[in-house]
Amino acid sequence: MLEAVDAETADDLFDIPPEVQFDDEFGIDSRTERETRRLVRSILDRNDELIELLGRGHYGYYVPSLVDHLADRSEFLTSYTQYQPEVSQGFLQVLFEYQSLLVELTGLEIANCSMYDAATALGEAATLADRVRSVNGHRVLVPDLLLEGRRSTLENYVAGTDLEVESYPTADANVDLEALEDAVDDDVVMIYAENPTVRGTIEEHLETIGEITTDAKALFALGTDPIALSLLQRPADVGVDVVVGDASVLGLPTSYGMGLGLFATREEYLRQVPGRLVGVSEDDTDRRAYTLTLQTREQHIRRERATSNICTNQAWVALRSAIHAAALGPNGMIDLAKRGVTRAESLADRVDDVAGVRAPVHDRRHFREFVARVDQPASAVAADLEERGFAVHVVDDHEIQLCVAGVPDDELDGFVAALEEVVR
Amino acid sequence: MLEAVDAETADDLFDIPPEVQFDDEFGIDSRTERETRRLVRSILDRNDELIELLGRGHYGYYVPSLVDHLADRSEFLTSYTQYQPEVSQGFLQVLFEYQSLLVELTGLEIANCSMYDAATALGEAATLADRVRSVNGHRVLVPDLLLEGRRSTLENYVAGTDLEVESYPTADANVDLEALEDAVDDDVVMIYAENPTVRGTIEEHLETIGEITTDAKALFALGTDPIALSLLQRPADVGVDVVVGDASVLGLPTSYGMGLGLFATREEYLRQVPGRLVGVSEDDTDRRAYTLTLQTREQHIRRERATSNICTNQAWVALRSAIHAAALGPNGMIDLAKRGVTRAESLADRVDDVAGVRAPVHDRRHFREFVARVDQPASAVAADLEERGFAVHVVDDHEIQLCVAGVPDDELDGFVAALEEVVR
Amino acid sequence: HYEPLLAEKDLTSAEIDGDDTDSPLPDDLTRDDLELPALSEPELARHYTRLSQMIYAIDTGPYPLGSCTMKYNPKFMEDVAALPTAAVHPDRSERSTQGTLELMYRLQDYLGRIGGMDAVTLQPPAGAAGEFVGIRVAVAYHEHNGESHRNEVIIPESAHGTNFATAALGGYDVVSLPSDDGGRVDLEALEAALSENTAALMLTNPNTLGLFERDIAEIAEMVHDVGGLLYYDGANLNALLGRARPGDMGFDVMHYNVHKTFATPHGGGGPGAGPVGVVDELAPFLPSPRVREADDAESDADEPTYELFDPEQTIGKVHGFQGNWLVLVKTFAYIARLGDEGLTDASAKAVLNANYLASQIDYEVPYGPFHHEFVASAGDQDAADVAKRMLDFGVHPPTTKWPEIVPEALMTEPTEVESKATLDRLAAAFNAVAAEDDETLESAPERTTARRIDQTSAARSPRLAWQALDDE
Amino acid sequence: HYEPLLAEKDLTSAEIDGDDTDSPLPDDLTRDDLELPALSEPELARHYTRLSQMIYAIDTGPYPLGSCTMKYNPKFMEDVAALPTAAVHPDRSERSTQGTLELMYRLQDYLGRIGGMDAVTLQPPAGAAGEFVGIRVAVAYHEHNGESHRNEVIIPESAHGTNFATAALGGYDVVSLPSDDGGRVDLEALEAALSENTAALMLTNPNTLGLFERDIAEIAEMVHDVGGLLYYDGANLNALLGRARPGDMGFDVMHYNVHKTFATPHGGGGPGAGPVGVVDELAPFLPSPRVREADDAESDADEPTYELFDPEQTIGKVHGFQGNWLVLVKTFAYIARLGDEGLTDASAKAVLNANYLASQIDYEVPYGPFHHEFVASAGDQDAADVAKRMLDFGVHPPTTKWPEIVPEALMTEPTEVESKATLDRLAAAFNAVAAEDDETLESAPERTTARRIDQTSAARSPRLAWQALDDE
Repeated sequence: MLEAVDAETADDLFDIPPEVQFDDEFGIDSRTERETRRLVRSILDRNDELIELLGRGHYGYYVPSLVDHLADRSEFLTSYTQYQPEVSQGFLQVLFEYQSLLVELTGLEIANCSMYDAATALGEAATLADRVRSVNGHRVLVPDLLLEGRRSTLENYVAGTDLEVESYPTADANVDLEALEDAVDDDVVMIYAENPTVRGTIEEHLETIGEITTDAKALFALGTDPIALSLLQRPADVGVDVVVGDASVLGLPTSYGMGLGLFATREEYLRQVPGRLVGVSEDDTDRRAYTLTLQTREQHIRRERATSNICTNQAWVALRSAIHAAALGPNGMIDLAKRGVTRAESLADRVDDVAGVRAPVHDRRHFREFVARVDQPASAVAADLEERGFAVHVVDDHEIQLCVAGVPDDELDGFVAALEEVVR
Repeated sequence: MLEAVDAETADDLFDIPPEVQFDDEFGIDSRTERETRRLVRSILDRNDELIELLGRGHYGYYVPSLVDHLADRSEFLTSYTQYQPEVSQGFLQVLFEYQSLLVELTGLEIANCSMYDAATALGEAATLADRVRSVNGHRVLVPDLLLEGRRSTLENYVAGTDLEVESYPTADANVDLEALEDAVDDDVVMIYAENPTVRGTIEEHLETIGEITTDAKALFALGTDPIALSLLQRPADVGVDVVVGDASVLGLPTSYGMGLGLFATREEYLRQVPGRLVGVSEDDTDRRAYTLTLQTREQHIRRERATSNICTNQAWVALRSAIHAAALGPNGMIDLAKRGVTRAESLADRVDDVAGVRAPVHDRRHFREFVARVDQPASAVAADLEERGFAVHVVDDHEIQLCVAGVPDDELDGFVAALEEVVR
Repeated sequence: HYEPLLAEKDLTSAEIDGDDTDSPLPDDLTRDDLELPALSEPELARHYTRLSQMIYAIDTGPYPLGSCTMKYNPKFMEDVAALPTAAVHPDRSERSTQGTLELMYRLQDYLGRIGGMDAVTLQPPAGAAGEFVGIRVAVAYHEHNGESHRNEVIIPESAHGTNFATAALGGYDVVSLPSDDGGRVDLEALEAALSENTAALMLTNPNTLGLFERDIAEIAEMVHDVGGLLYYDGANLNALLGRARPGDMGFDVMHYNVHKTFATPHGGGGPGAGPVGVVDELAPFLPSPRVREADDAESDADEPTYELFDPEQTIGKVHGFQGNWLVLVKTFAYIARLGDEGLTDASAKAVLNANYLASQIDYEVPYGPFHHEFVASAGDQDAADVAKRMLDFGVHPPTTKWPEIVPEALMTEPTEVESKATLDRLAAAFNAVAAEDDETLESAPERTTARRIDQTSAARSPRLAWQALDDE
Repeated sequence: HYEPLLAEKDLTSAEIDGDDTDSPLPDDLTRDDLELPALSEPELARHYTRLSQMIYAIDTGPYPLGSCTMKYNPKFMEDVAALPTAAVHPDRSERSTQGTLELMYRLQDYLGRIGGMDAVTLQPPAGAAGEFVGIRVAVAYHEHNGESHRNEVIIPESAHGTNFATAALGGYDVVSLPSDDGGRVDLEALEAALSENTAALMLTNPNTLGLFERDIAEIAEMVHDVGGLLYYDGANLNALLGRARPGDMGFDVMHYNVHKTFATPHGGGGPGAGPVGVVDELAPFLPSPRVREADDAESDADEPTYELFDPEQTIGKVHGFQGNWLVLVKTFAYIARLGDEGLTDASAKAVLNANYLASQIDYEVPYGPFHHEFVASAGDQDAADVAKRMLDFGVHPPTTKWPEIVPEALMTEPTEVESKATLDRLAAAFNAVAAEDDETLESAPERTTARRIDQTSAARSPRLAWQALDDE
């Protein structure tokens, strides 16, 4: 090979001026595969083994083994974006089916192949609103309880526009309708709400929020997820224009916040949608074939006038999510969602029975998680629980938040027992 | 469906006389997938985590990740025996390549697709000898050190023949040539030796054993494995007629003795070989195609005159073994074998330096494992080592056996330190 | 659809004592060189990935092989077998392997309950090995009773080939038993075959036609009356799960094909496992070791402890260690997942599916009522050709030309896992082929990776390794 | 090669408050029903297994996409990402997640060394997100310096589309920079483009033609002289591993495409990760949180402890949590496996492979000397047609029609993983297609799962969900 390229060594092929050549070493040891595996294992073994009653945007539902085994097939794992659809039909169909799943769940006509996560999907929703707004407004309204990661990401996304993010108040962790109405004016381009909310409450007045948004000629963006959508009100039925959220509640185990940005919207915004879309077409033999479509919206064609800068997305996580949904089926998804309600209620009841604890703090229906008030400092309670093998959220000086998603009943029993000891 | 079969319930379709119907229950709970995984995990968690310096026929070499990922592809894992070769070319080629690997390693012309393990392969070698013997003998000679599992299995295999298994003496854990010569007479149909031996010694006089066997017009069967074969004398070069052993040293991690019976022999015994064989042929378009061949030797055709009763074999383990060998390549295999020699020698040296321990007991070259003499009772030493996280063989009142295969250097360091404490 | 051999991509000869190497052993103890492919991980990944795509598997379509019970293998079973805690060496102390012993103990117990057997060994690494244990146990039992003269094993003509081969391997003479007109054991012929020389009768129930041997109680009595043992071939146990148990029918010894009944994958031919269950009377003869609860005076643990033990008159071992452990882990997981409810449901659906499929195909099904499998006849067509042609319709064909009692047999077992849609697709394939002419059948398959393969030349001039291709 | 949609196999409508269910919520808080496929595990296993077989992937063949660096993904990386200890929630205490924090800290360190950067954030979940962090950091930096007037980002014409889109998303005006005759940055044009309004210059080096920007030191000086920042697009870093570092060339901020340079799999489009490195001066603006060693007075442990911290003038977050953690684990494993030696070897082989492949093909390669990739010209042929036809030869084609500086561009990057045999196979495909006529090219591909797909009708009447197919 060297002969063919007229070089004595591969080094000769580099055309790097001496002044910028790197003649040093990184100081990184080379290792065998086995040594590397042992190294990573030894590092990660420093993570404590805890039972996590954690949620707030990232959930550890049990993922059926089927999902791992199918998604790990290397044709899925090691292929590139489907720019040559003739040899990518399998993955394109998967993404088409994923889009279809979200269409059914949201009731909206269009869902894209994925954004990075809920926070970035929210950011993209705001820039969509900026592009399609029928008013000349610049205000984006979000709940005051919005997760800091989502709020901050949103602010970064709109920093290059003339949009501004403002909070509206919540009442007992749901939207404070009166306060929202007071906050709305002609200058509002998007109102964002969540169902369930970050504190696990089920939002009761989506329809009214939809009306307020419509009256303001603004976009109604709703944050939710596929499991919640299996049971709670269908966004299309309450006037939602854009659904965002994290679809990795299906398919991905707990993974330090790694997500799958859900993005669905109305057909009228089709040409303004960010991210990849898979559509149906025909091939030369008139057989159905799938392909990435409407690529003129995207950065590799439209450059600085693209609807988003996204390129690499979360396609493989979308595959996992689609498989998990398929494994559950419609009844399984509804059941899983229902258990999110009943198990949260049941845990709240049991926790409420513990002296020195009151739960739920909010007088609402809950989905999957809820806030509990503890007489002792919440951080001390959390630290003591951690000693006993349980992780919970500290949300305020005397508030902890507990999530039942993915935690088996016997582990919840263990938690209640530990909590009793801790607050004793 | 019930309508089509004219039944009201599936129960109606069973034609079982009432007196033998089972109307009770097994008393086995049904569980969810997750519950089942937790159950099995909780049971297996009762196994202690030990560093195993164990060998004696079952070895825990590091298996590259590639092997798992490829062998777990479900087309390999969930297919049946290749009785329809037109849709099984992939697996047939794998098995053909596996056979070829063994042909190269042994120097013999024929290797089958697998027997169950080394012990059953040895049993099959004896029945082969029984079928092809040129003398009317009935004695099968095996070393006195033969592993009990192999000896007992062999005895079961020959119990239905007129063969008898007899031991010949070993000298310092190799074949005692003189004693062997004394033992041999016209009545011997097979002489079995091992290289390396069960005590890890390298057999130094294979050629002479081959001559003795030839003189006796008996079959020379050698027990070995693919890693040893990568470095040690090639069986065909020393007159071996049948190679048996456990090929799962490649490809299979420690698995409580699960194996892969290696079986290779000379071309002249082709029609007497047990087990499946894959051969090359052509299809209707004259392209190369693989197929199971010479099936008339097998039980499903030849019934009580078959060369063996084996049907289900260890094909998937053969796949794993073939991938592992391919991942190593010829240099990697030789290196791995050499390290079996050098690391065993090095550990023996270090162990010998420990007061109260002498190693190796046998004044031989060793492969992978060796016997050490301890002043204290061996069982007490082993128990104390187990307390410290190490498992060793107890082979005699004051002898332990140590194997380096698969144990990283730092763990050997830990072992030497533990041994020093234990015999102090 | 063609992938070169590894050896066609590369062959590298590595020398043991070449210039670059440094052998730790003297020349006379080593080989000279080793010539094998030296390829990179990416090249290997592609090789095996491509090869895998040239394999029909249960994960790519239905696989209705009669008596082979190709049911779907739930994925989670692989996960439990891959647990690091399952990777223990067989020579470890019992104290340090309580997990392994407990799992084996519980699996012995599960299998005993399912088969109605009193004692179980998990050691046989395959069904045929299980049969061999059964035969060896029979030998030992009869010897123990001073009845070494018993030298005959009776086997129905339609039985699996392994039955015959195993009996022969065990040193027995095989007495072949014809079927009656209904396809079942002919009681008169059985009467004639039984004698003081009968060591055992080996039987599958339902038999290979899918028919339940309704006279099983009488058969058992007849065999026992002459002092013989009744052996149950577990290949068709899937039909009976929760409905009837070999132990209750009078069988003395049986094997379980866990890769059939309990969904451990077939792996392209193996590994499987063939645990053997026996009645109390035969338990002392089972292979060593087995697992039992320890008499646990010392321990203050909540959990029982387990130990290995050698049955009193054990036949010894039929495997170097304890059999195919990883397969046993999967078996345990499958049974623990399904439980009573799932197991009973499996047999119901398996039988319903077989009956439904039979009702939808145009080929004649001469015997019945069958259970989990049926044997259709290809009639004037050649059953082997029918199979090849079915491949062209994207499905796997049934087992063909066996049992011989049905001319041009198409022995079909869809199993409980197939949906109605898949059964309909199978039926459509059967029926499309049934309507075709001989010419089409003989030239089939045409849509497969390889076209019809010449078996004769493969056997006449065997080329069994890439080394044998050198002169091509 | 056809697999029906899940919805064509089954659609089951499950009602929330139907007769059989018992909703825990009042009607007005729930939907009415959910209509989705209800299929069994075996049916799903087959569906996705079959679909997977209709995908070209790096594990089935070479994938020489310019600027995409489709290198083989070592299998063991999946194993480490699947370790149960990697599955932690982002809201856990730092005390209980020392493993995660240590790995992130060490990866930050590795990446800093490799890029010659002083501080690294791992948060951006993709390359474009990394670019966005770079742009947001530039905004914050200039604002911090009272230079909010800077509103222009200069980008070479041949740059990746994400550069333009990201700059626009960040609120900047894009100034497009033409190439010089040699395919590199035109210094005069750069001089003309630079001004007091320049916020940053975004550059790839080697550029998309594979050419090293030899004047990089001068370019850096020019940009810095007007107070701008120099941004390095990491897409082509694979060419320079161990040979040159962006930090040493004068770049102030860069992103790493770990799914390109560090072999984390592309997953059919993602997830990747786009960590960003900066020089000290920009470190205070990086996203929050980052990881650092804790000042560890309390701890008596041998090992250092790690903590999260917010950079002083942080731009905040660009992801809800900490980015694509599982991808980062794989990245760390890859770098730890290769080390100095492996990384330096990777760039050597990547460049050798590209040069060798270019030397073997019949298409003209107008610019050079190139590094890890080259851009050939299809000349009179349509590059997109060339690509389609190459599919018929069983290989994946290069990126086509970009960069536009080369007419009918075939942008080709074989990466270091391909063997000579595979490169020869690729060359043979190129050359076979080069010799073909337009008619053949236009009707290609013909050996693929789908034939040429009508893009226009897909876009004209979009059908983006199975619900949209109802009326077919």
